[in-house]
Amino acid sequence: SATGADNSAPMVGFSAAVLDNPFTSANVNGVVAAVDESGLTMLPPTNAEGDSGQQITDVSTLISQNVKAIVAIPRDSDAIIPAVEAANAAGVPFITVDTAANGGNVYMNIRADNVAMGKAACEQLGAAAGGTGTVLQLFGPVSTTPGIDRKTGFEQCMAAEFPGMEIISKDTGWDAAKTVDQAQTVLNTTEIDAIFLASDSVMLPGIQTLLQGLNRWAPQGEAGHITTVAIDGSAPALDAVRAGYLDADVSQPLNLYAKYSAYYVQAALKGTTFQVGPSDHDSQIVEYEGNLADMLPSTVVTKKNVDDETLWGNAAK
Amino acid sequence: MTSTILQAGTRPRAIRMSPAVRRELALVPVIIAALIVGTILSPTFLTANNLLNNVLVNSSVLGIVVVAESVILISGYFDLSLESIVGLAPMVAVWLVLPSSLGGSGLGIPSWLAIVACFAVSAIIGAINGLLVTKLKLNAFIVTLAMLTLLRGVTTGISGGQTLSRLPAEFLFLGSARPFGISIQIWIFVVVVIVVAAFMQNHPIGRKVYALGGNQAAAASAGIKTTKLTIAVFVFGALLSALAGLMLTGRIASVTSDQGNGLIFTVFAAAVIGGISLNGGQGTIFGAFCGVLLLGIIQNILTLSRVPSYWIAAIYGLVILCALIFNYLAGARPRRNTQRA
Amino acid sequence: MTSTILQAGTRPRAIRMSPAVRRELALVPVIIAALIVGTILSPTFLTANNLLNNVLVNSSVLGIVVVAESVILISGYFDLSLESIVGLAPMVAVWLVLPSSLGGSGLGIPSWLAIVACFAVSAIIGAINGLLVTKLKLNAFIVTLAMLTLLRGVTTGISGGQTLSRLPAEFLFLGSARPFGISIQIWIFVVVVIVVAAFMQNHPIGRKVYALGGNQAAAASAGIKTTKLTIAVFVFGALLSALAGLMLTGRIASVTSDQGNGLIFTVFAAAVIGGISLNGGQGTIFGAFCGVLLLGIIQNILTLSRVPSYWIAAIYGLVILCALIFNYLAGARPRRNTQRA
Amino acid sequence: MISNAIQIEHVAKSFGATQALADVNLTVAQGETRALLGRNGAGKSTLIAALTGGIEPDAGRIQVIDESGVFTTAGDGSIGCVFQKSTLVPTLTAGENIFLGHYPTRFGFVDQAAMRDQAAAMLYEWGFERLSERLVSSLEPLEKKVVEICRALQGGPRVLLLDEPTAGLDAGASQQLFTKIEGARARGVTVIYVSHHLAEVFEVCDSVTVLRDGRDVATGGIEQFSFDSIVSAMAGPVDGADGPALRRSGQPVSGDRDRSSGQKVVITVNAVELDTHSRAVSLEVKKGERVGLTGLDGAGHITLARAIAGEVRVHQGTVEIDGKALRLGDVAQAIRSGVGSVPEDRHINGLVPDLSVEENATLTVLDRIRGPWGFVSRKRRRVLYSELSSSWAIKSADPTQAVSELSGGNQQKVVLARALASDPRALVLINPTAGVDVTAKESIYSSLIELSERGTSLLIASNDDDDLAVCDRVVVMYDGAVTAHLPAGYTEIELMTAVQGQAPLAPHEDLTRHRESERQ
Ligand SMILES: Nc1ncnc2c1ncn2[C@@H]1O[C@H](COP(=O)(O)OP(=O)(O)OP(=O)(O)O)[C@@H](O)[C@H]1O
Ligand SMILES: Nc1ncnc2c1ncn2[C@@H]1O[C@H](COP(=O)(O)OP(=O)(O)OP(=O)(O)O)[C@@H](O)[C@H]1O
Ligand SMILES: [Mg+2]
Ligand SMILES: [Mg+2]
Repeated sequence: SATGADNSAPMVGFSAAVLDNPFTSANVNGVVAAVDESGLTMLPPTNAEGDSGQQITDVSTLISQNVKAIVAIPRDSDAIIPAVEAANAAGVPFITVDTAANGGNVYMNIRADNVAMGKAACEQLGAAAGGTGTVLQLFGPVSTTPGIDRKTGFEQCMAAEFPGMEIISKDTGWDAAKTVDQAQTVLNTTEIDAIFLASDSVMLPGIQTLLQGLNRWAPQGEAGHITTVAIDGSAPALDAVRAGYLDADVSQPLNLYAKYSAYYVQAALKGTTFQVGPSDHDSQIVEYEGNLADMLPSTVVTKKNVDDETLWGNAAK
Repeated sequence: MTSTILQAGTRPRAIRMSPAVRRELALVPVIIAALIVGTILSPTFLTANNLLNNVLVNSSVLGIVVVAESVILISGYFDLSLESIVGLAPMVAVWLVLPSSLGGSGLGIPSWLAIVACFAVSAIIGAINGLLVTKLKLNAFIVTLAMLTLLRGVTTGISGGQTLSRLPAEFLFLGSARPFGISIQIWIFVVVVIVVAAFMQNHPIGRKVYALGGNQAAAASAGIKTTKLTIAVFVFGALLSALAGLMLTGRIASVTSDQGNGLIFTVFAAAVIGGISLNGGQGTIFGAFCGVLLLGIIQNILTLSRVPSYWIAAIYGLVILCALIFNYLAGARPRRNTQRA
Repeated sequence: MTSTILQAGTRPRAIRMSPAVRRELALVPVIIAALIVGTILSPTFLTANNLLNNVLVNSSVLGIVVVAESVILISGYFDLSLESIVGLAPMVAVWLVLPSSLGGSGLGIPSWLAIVACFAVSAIIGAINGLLVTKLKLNAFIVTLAMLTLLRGVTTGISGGQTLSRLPAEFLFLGSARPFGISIQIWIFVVVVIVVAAFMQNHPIGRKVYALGGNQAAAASAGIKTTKLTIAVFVFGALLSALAGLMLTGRIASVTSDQGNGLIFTVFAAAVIGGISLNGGQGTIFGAFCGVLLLGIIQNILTLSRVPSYWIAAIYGLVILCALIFNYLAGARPRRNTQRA
Repeated sequence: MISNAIQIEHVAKSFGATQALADVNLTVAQGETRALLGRNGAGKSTLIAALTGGIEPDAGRIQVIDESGVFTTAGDGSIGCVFQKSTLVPTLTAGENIFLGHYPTRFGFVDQAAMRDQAAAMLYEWGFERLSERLVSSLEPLEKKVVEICRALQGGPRVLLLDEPTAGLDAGASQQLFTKIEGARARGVTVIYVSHHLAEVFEVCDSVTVLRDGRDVATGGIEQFSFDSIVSAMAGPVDGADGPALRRSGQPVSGDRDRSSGQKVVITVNAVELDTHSRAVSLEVKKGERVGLTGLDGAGHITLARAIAGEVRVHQGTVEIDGKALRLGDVAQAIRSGVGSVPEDRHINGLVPDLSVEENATLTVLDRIRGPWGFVSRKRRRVLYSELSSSWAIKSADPTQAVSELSGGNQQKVVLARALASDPRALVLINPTAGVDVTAKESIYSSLIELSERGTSLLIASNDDDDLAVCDRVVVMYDGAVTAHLPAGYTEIELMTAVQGQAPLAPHEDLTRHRESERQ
């Protein structure tokens, strides 16, 4: 072609929902690098800028370019279905990462269980706080799958295991400034014993500054420490765990997302099929919304395992 | 010896295109240039499949809102809340239909009735906007901005932030039907453009909208009922946006609670690049259609080309800025645009 | 017996407030009402701690952009791109400073130089906006909209979508310093308001900005250099927005690639509720300050009140709409605001 | 029996504290042409607006009656109106403006061809052949006015309301309008005619009503009135507070005409070519001299005046003040060099409506009234404004009142004050008395004379004979070049001929003579 794709390797398309979100962009970069490394040609990721309709067009445009497989981070699990169906009609295998598709024929959903992450965070937080007091939950918008799932997992577990704890929940819109606004108002007016951050990559730096201003940024064991647990496992969060400011962090399997995206793309090109059951890499393949999902394990990070090389936050450094 | 008056009448004057036509045609060479660039950059660009299914289908929803906004802009007003109607209208309709187990109201209202209801709600919103800007003479920008915030909030409130899916067939029809092998979205878009363009160009009501936007006082003194007409224009815009919302829902086979968010910026860009003046009274629906096409083509080229993804948005903004400057250099710029936004 | 002209001069006239003052004071009872509502709804509301550290700190960044936008609006123009400068300016500064391992440029430029550079970049952006609206006479709304898209794109492009954190202390200072026990953000906000208000009210340049916005042609024929003044106003707005961006970065101790997105809508709402006219030439910085306070108080009450989060946005929109209508009923509406958005 | 076409009983209307109409009673017979006269702010335009339904009176009854029944609105096309303020849609063509809101239709859609042809035919009668397809925003003021008049006449209205219709028209077009009015009267159309030019009233009207302070104070057949009786009815019982005694329109002022001989030259225009194809213009104005500058619409006299004021650049040539060249297109530098100017239209570039009276009056000298710290000194501003307002007799409630709340005449005085705030040596005035009533006009003239006698050079660019009558001499331009220098004492015929470019007289000559003879 005119752009000089003299590479005869099969082309793979990537459709991203957004690119201005740190977690997604780390995810995108990892997957692109892994697929390229595996000897395939990855087209530059398309960016739907948060618009589900645009994402359908992006997938359709990728299909027009005769890609052999499509990897997507859907904007919305339901709204992506027409795109999956279009890929099915064109015979292009469709792989989703992080967010699943709730319909169509998906070759594999590569994901971690966000409900389980919320639950793990709840268990860590409840145990560290001793099951009493007031917890400030800074959650992601429920219009996003990770937002709703982490919130659900956290709240269900709280109700079941730590009924003595009161929860104040504030929507952060996955927005750093809004997080600080909301948290500041609550922390300044209410006695808070614990904080749950649904995403450390968005929220932690601002919360740290805020707590420092309130003289509440203290490591475990020191006076004024607020029990804090977060999800994501970004590098600054691992540092905070190391120093004891964060009691625990649930690290997403971002390195595994990248690795197994490449793995499943290769498998799809070969025509391999998978069954429900344990995978060959310490995870469970389950049926999820009518398709197969490889539930990659997320890791609960505490001081004990914070230096684990396989954590993506450590690799990113 | 002749008087000045006679002179003015007889002074030689080249055969000239009306400024409106000139402004419209200004975009045609740009579109052709974009087509050539696209063809060079990507072999898949100039195929019927790409142009129809990627460029046009993707432009249809945007395009219908652009038509709606253009009519409102021509009337001399502004409506930012149209993007929130794109989200709210289908949310209301689907919510009325779906059982509560799927996030709906559980009222089990038949689809056709729910669709009628969502158009009715949209019409009421348009009428409220129209009343606030005419009767209370509030500034349209700020009123519709507040309305936008309110309606987005209501959409989130109704759905509890969830996406509603598993829609009845009536809702999917607008996304999946392909009469004569071409998506129904394109058919609707083209029909809307042709009908509204003909109406605005040649129907007395359309001409009155131009008069209203060009000089409200003059329109009023010519016996045009400006208040009623303004309200009608807002209602019309809201109804078209509701249609666009239902079409978008048909495409994505669901209603998301952020549906339409951010759309209005692109709507304004397309309308203005297409020659619609933000000062009212100027521009044509055909011009706006060209603006939509151009943006759709650029978007498509950027997707097909191998521009690094993180820079696509920047390039898109740059291209729009260049298109505006080009519009100016082509003499297509609305004349009295000295100051006011 | 007197002539009509004399009558006009001598007719009894109650001691009257200037319309500007009346418009400003219109907001004071609303603010008091909001304070009362807040006190009733939440016991923690009416405490110095809450009002200072929550309401004011959370309003400071917004407030400075509102001041910037107000000056531009008073001059008769519009600038949507300010919100993108809130994102771009700190991104540029931090990127210049940080090593590439942390997502920066690796150039290792000292912080103070990087901050100077980011103000310089912002000034250039403001100057480009100003040139496009004066020299090319492009519509400010659409030019700054395209600029917004472009700058947002550049911010994403520079950062590769990442959040840059682990900032040098210079950047954190603006978020954490507390001279005399009160956040530096409040100090900066209050100083900016006082200085800009005094300048706009009493300095020749400020008065020229009012004249420019009130009637550009009359200002020009009174010997005011309207082109230079307009460019200066855009540059000033961009510089203040860069300051606001650095303050926001200080607060969140990081720069996100979507920093500032969506801010501009709230900025316009605050300015207009505070009595700044979108038609130019009307409104005061003190009024805009009241608008910021009111929105901050409402936001605070909504956060304290434990309204379900799905409905907060809707209530917020409704409150803004009501404030606008109240403004109208209080006779605070700018007079000649008949039509144009 | 002749029925009354217009019947107005006890109509009142207030705008806030201003009572525009107090108690107006008026009946106009079918086919009558009635002059409606009064000073600025007397309520004429308000009454016209009430007749068209544009405003709702607070009290009283208005009826407009057809031969066949009752109709009351302009909306149905039976009332044609030329408003004082332009009511055209600039973004539409002249043709569409003529048919605004009342389009010829075919199958429910606008019949564009019919509209175009009919509009072209109407405009052709005024000598404009290709106007109907052009956008109104691209038209000259004269052409716009003609379009407005055509719109009023379109559709054969039974009642014609004309509010200062000749403002902006030249002599030829005015005559054409009078012919139209004559024709309409012959068809039984009822006309209300508002004008500040009393000569016109004597030419076209059957009867007169004078409004004062929102009341009808005098009504009768035209033959019952003289120039002086109309003026005194307009002004009311005189209390002498409003300036010098009235002069008859067009009558030159007395005074020492040689006052400026031997004085040094202040304004020098050196071989200025306004655009690429116009000839060079040279001109001098001496210290204390009053020079008029006139011509037909588009002759270039307004452009030349604007160039001297620094508002526009010219193709070629220089302008000097006291021997120093001005940088054209730079108003600030012109002001610093000692030029003050009164712009063409106070609404467009004379005033900032929302700013206070005192701020408008001192806008040109903001940098000179600074106090410590470089801020504007309110005290110095007030002192300066007090001087200006007393020398121009500006009537405002207080100096901080918004200038938009003043009457037109007072607004014009604020513009004059603004021009003088910088204490200029040379004053360029464009249409300085536009829209100002007779009395206010006289007080402006006496102030201007006093100013020139104290040594300020005046250049008055105007189409108003009264403005020119104040001047020591009049320079006439035609098509971008000077065609005549007329010393004071010229005859009206001399002026008319010069304005027409000294070419053989056109058919209008007859009309002009006709007008002259009628006046005698
Ligand atoms: N919209 C308005 N708001 C406030 N006052 C008004 C308004 N319209 C007219 N007026 C006032 O009503 C009075 C009558 O005004 P009107 O325009 O009828 O005078 P006029 O006789 O037409 O004067 P002119 O000869 O200057 O045209 C004036 O004092 C005027 O200021
Ligand atoms: N908005 C207003 N509020 C209060 N008074 C007003 C207002 N507008 C006008 N006036 C009053 O109306 C009178 C002047 O109005 P206006 O400008 O219509 O006069 P005019 O002579 O008809 O002007 P023009 O010659 O420009 O048409 C003044 O007495 C002024 O105080
Ligand atoms: Mg008037
Ligand atoms: Mg009048």
